[in-house]
Amino acid sequence: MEYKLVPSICPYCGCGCGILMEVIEGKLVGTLPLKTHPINKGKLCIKGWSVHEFVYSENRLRSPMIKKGDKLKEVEWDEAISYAAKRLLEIKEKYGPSSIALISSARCTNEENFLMMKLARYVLGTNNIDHCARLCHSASVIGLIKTFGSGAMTNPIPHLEEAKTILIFGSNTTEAHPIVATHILRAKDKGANIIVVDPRKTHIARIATKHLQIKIGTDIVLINGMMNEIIKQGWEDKEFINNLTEGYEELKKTISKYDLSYVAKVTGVNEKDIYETAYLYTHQKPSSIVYCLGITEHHYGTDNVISLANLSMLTGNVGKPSTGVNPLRGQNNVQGACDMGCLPQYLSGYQKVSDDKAREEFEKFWKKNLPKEEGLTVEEMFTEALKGNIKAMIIQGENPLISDPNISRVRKALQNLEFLIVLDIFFNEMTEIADVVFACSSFLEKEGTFTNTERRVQYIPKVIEPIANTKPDWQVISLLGSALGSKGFSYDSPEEIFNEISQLTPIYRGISYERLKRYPLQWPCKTRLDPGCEYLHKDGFVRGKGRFIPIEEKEPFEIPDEEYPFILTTGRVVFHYHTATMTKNSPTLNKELSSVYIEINPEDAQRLKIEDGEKVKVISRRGEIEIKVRITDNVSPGLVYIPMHFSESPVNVLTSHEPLDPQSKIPPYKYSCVNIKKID
Amino acid sequence: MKIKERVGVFICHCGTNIAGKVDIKNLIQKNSDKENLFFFDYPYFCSQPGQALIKEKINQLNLTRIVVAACSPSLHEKTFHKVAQEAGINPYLVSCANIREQCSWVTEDKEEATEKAEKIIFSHINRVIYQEPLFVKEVEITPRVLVIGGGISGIEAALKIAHAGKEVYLVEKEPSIGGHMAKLDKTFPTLDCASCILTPKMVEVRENKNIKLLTYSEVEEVSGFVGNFEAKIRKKARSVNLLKCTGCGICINKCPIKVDSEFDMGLSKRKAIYIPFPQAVPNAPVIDRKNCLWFTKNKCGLCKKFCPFSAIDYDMQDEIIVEKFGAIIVATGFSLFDPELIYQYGYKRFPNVFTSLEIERLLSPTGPTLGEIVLKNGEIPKEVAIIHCVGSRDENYKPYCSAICCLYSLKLSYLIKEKTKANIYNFYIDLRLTRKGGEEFYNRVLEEGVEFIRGKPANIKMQDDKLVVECEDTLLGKIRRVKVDMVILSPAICPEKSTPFLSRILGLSLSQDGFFQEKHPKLAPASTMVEGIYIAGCCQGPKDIPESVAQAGLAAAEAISLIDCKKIEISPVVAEINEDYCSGCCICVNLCPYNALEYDSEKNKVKLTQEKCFGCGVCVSACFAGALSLKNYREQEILAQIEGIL
Amino acid sequence: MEDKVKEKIKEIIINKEVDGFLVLKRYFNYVVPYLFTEKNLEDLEELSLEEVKYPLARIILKIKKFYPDKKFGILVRGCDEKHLIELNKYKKINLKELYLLGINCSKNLALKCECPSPYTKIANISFGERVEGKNFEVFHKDLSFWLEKFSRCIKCYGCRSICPLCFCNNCSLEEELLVKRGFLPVDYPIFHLVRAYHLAGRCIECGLCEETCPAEIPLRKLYKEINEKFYQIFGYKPGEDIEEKHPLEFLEEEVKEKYGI
Amino acid sequence: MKENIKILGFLCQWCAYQGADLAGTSRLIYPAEVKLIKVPCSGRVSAHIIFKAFQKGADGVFVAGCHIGDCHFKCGNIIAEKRIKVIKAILDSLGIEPIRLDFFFISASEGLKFKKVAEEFYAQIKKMGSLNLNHGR
Repeated sequence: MEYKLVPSICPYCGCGCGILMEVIEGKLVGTLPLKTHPINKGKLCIKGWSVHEFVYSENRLRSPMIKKGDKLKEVEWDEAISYAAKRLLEIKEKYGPSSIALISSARCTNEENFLMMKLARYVLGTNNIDHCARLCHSASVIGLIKTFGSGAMTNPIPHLEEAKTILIFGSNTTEAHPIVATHILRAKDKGANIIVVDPRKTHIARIATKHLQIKIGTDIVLINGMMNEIIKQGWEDKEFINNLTEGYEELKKTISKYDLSYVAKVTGVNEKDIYETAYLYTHQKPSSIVYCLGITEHHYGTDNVISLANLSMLTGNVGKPSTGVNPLRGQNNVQGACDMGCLPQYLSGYQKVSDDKAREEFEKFWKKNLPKEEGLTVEEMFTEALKGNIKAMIIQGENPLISDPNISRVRKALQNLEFLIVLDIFFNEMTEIADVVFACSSFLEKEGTFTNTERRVQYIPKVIEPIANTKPDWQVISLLGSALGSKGFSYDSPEEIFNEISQLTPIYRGISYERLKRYPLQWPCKTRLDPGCEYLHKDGFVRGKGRFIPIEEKEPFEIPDEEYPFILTTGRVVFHYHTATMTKNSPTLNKELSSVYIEINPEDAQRLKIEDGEKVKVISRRGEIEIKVRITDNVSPGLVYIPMHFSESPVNVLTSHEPLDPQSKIPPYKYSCVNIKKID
Repeated sequence: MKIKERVGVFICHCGTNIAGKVDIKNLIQKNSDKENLFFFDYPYFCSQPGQALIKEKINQLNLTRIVVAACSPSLHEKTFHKVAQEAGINPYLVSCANIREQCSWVTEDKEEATEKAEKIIFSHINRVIYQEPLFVKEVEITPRVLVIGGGISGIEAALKIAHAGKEVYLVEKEPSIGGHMAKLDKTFPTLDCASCILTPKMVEVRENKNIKLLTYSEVEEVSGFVGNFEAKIRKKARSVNLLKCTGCGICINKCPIKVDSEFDMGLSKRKAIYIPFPQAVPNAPVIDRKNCLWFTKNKCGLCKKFCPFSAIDYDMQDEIIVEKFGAIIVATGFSLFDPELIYQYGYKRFPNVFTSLEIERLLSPTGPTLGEIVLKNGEIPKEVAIIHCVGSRDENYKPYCSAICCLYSLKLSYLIKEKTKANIYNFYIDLRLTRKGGEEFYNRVLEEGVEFIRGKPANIKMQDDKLVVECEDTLLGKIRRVKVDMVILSPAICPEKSTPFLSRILGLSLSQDGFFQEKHPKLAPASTMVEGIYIAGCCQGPKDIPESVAQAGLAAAEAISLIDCKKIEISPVVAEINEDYCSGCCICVNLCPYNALEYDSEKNKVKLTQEKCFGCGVCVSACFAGALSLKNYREQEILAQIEGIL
Repeated sequence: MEDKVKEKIKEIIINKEVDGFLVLKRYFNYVVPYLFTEKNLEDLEELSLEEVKYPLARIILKIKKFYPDKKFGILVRGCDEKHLIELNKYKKINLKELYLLGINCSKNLALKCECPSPYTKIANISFGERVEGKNFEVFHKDLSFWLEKFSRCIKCYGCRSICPLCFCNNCSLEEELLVKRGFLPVDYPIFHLVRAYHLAGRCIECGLCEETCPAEIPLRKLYKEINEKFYQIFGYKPGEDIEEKHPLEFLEEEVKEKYGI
Repeated sequence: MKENIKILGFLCQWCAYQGADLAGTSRLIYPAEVKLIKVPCSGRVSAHIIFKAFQKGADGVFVAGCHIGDCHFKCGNIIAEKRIKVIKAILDSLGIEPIRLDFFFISASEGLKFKKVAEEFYAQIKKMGSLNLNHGR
């Protein structure tokens, strides 16, 4: 007879909530919140409460498979590994290392992401490694490194409680980061002003103190307008600007033409609200900015992020408690994946691949020369695959056939490959077209560490034995690495991998399993005694001086016309998570919401004579889908919204993969033009 | 809202009753574009052509749901159910919207009436979509009737049923049938002797092969439902073998024990082995095991020794009989109010204060004094007072009038006057002589010189061995003190002692005054709320013999008609339980007024007997988990109806 | 006090009075509920009586379902005991088969929880001296206050998932016509009204729901006020005495008598 | 309609509903805002149903059952009355005036009483004004 509650970290969003897995006789039976965890303090969203439900789903991958003819056949591990290694070596010989690309999973542990990076650079000799951060917060990483010097969330989540004003840009917080919303609501209960800037009347917008229902994609104009007003009124923090920043004069010149009336006309927000928001942001201090994909997923996402950085530096609202510019990272370990260097231009710890001194550290440690020039980003990988330059891909825990824009293009690219390896825990669209499928164990079946959105590295223990014939990802990659002839993959526990990480990554140097088991640590944590860094830029910016980069207003890449009169935007729903591979297989979540819908404004619905619950056809320049209608005033006339989670009518058939943001190569998810037709 | 079902909405003009206020044409026109919704109107849908139109539309447009917006469902719901059935749709897929009594007739302004009618119609459209087909269930009926209580009502009912060729079980608690009527001497107003009219019926009961007579027996448990009752009857051991006993009486006079005879109200003695009264049916003795020496001290045994036919059997045990019945008739009679409770009247304190039933025994030729009216000291009384309404029409005791005391008091006055020539004073509040021939009897008694004093005696005192009745004569307006030798009290008729127990095991409800509650005072006086259980005689309320016999006949008729239709339809509007949702918390079990729900401990679930369920829905609204739902009134149906009407 | 408790539990397990004991145990930096059996007696060193609140009654119910014929002991504070008393009324658990080891709460925990009776009453044994609880006066708010709070609800069902008294196999909150599914904000106030009704006269005000609500809705204060009014109407308090029945769950004797039930 | 107050009544089919019908046959006028739903017994009206009525915009809800003693199902009205008391306590705790919910005893022969109940209840709620629980949702 055995019953135990094992603490772990929720595998879904970036909040990194503490959960307790109920285990009876080695079998998962339930999930409880961890009452004493610093972030969620015993609270969970609906996904948190049903973490145990997906583990025993019959759609779980049970053993490795190789595609024979057009059917996947279950094989033993050694056969699958050796076959995969043989084919990879052939392709590497024939087309060279840069013909192989890897996509790591932001849902796997830091150790596993590090091994994927090591497999790419150390074994295969290519920098073609990227992951889904590209599609969500790569703009934040690039934008904040350019302005502050560090691309991560500046202040921790609990700091939000003490903020007097919180500006929420493009974040459906109660649905995408529910426990972050809890801290915001606590601040509201203490009298803070919560101002939401979002084209949609999301749930957080309805419960905030003020909602600026901005026209989609005009954030830069609004922010420049606010900054201009602040300077005109003399509310800027002059002392902060002079001592800690540079480039203020050019900024002042560029934004001078954004006066209130112009900004009101472009953004559709009335002047009084803009003035009031600027006033509150500068007077009700400390003020904090929280933002999500509504800012980053545009083809000028990085500029949006830079504008937010400008606004915070202009008013001295950064580098202090309860302030800062806080990107809410989507995945449970997307921050960790970035930290581990699964980015084409960065080694682990944001050390540039092209920076010889940093790269030599790695080469000295691994005793092998590493490729110098930057690799391909996710979208570039598919473009190159279409051209035939990429022959083989290894995709770990990712479903581009749902989550990447312009799905038909992605499908053609993947079919154009000679060899595709997929590591996942569930059957999904990717396992159908893969040549080799590695059945991996879920986060409850292996030990490791996650890093949540506020740079907090947290330890997760092994709760249950791997189910059926699955193996943890780090063992799979190690086997593959050794099979590819490399000697650097003989680890027998994730702790060993982590020790190698902390040696090679300055911001993780002080972190170890022994410390993590006692309490989580926020990087940068330089030494064994370093208590971790609660908030960044405490005494001066990481890059020395904060840099103002003036940003001009941007034009959308396609304008609504008669053929495609509506603007479509996408986003999340609290009941499901990303491509819903796990949440669709959790009965409680699937019962709550099992089919997708398109939100249409009542006036538009009336005009098109569409009834609530009716199925309509939605067409864009990239493709078309049929989808059920939900008439609601969440969206303003001319704007429609489809959540991203559902495979039966994936919204990303409609979205466009280009133009990419020049700096961070992020595709413009949040904006595409579509048309809606009744089905007779 | 997208509707999947094809719903036909039939709006009735009802001449001008509805059309006068509700603008039906515009209402139909406004909703003509709705998908799967078909509106029709007609002056009188309840009429033959109206019904034909509905049937035609059903077939023509193969509709799956029907809403009839017309008068109150209590008028024509059944009609429209039949119409749907004939058109091939399950009758419970019809919903009647009441837009006459609850809309057009009660609203002044036309526009308001139309808008209200539209809301009501759409609430029923929402509802009908969620309605599910229901099927009437049929249950076999056991062709056998159980009659509880062997008084005149029980006997009458049993005989009527037996004559109709049905099998009857007549269960009587006392050793013999006959009940209270057997104790009476004469009956008013015709003064014919009670036992002369009762004994032939008792004999007929014994002779009739359709009647299985179980005396000295009590019903202990009843379960099941209409047509399928199951009763557990305990036949107490008589210690006398009825087949062998010839009723010769040797055992009785050999028996050394003498105790008060209950039959003679304690005024005379009887042996430990006794026959209650000469005309007893069955005419066989019974051993009173509480007083018989053999059972108390294991001595004597004379009766067995002297019985020529060895009919005495000491080790006879109680016998439990379990039998199935189609209907049950309760005829358990009444009990007399105990006058001792009214201290002032001195019953039991003074020797010569009698109850009317005791006087009946004195008057009876088989009584303790063989018909002589004598005082306790044997003398013939010269002054007799009869006090009416003892305990009746009195808010301290019984608020109701016991109906028969006035008439039988006159009878007693007449008989006593005839026997003793004594002066008789009747103390009354109001003389209620409603029975046929009552007024003439009153005049005859007046002629005999019986005096009537209008005033309820305050108290009775003893003065030099005479009884003084003090009362205020409301006609003369002064206090009178009347000296009498004997006082006769007419106690109130009260519910029989076993009534609460029987109401519990049969599930019958009681009226305010403790008698069994009839289904409807005027239209169904012999039926009860429980299908298949009927009541007759004083157990339903005070009444005289003719009324009891009439009610017994009605109860018998009801039972016979129930049994004759062989099968009975159980209404489909009953609860149903979803086993997976039920978590065995039993909140519902203690709320069911019909004990249709029990807890099943191994499965840790609640079990529902649908046949016992009357469809009140109290359990459904108490169940949080939605495990219980009431057909035709399911939670979704009502919630959808609310959505439509607001 | 911790050592005395450790000794007691070891003693009970060793002489087989119970097969398993549910207590709190240190797990690195956290304190979590844990089931001690004779197989893991050595872990008893890690036993902790730190004042953190977990739904122990709900956990023992789940364990009982997996091991119906085993006997268990459980560490109970005032609120856990009241949970078990209520659950006993609904045949979910049989108190006679359960060994209750009572721990009386400290002063500041009693104040933090605003608990009127921070001690156990029917526990087999209890440790720690009794502190007199304070009856906190009810805080009444108007409709706009509650509508604003309910509008924040993100439908995590946490209030239902953590409450030991929410033992239904199917929850009426999932009835589509009552509360639309797949929408935020949730249909309010009906979602919260339905749950408030289910707990009226049953909730023992332990505060677990308020602590687990991501929308910071003061549920415990609402349920306390309802219980207060419930007591004024029926003179009944939940969680006090096993024999007492909830007024809406039975028919009075004279009603049964009158109607032959 | 005027400042459209909405009232919803749940009537037990054996007594109150017949009473309402009787009010109809005797042409006793009462405000059109009062709308009625038939239920088998007042005991069938669960708290869920009453809350749904308020959620869907009812400003006043009443349940009408048989007089104590002549409930067709013996004691449905007794249980219903207790439930209404509990629901009123809950509404009160939320700051909703408890008199927006009420329980009336109306027998099959009390058509006039039904009309009076409907009118007085409507007037009382109208004085309080509409509840607008889901303002704009």
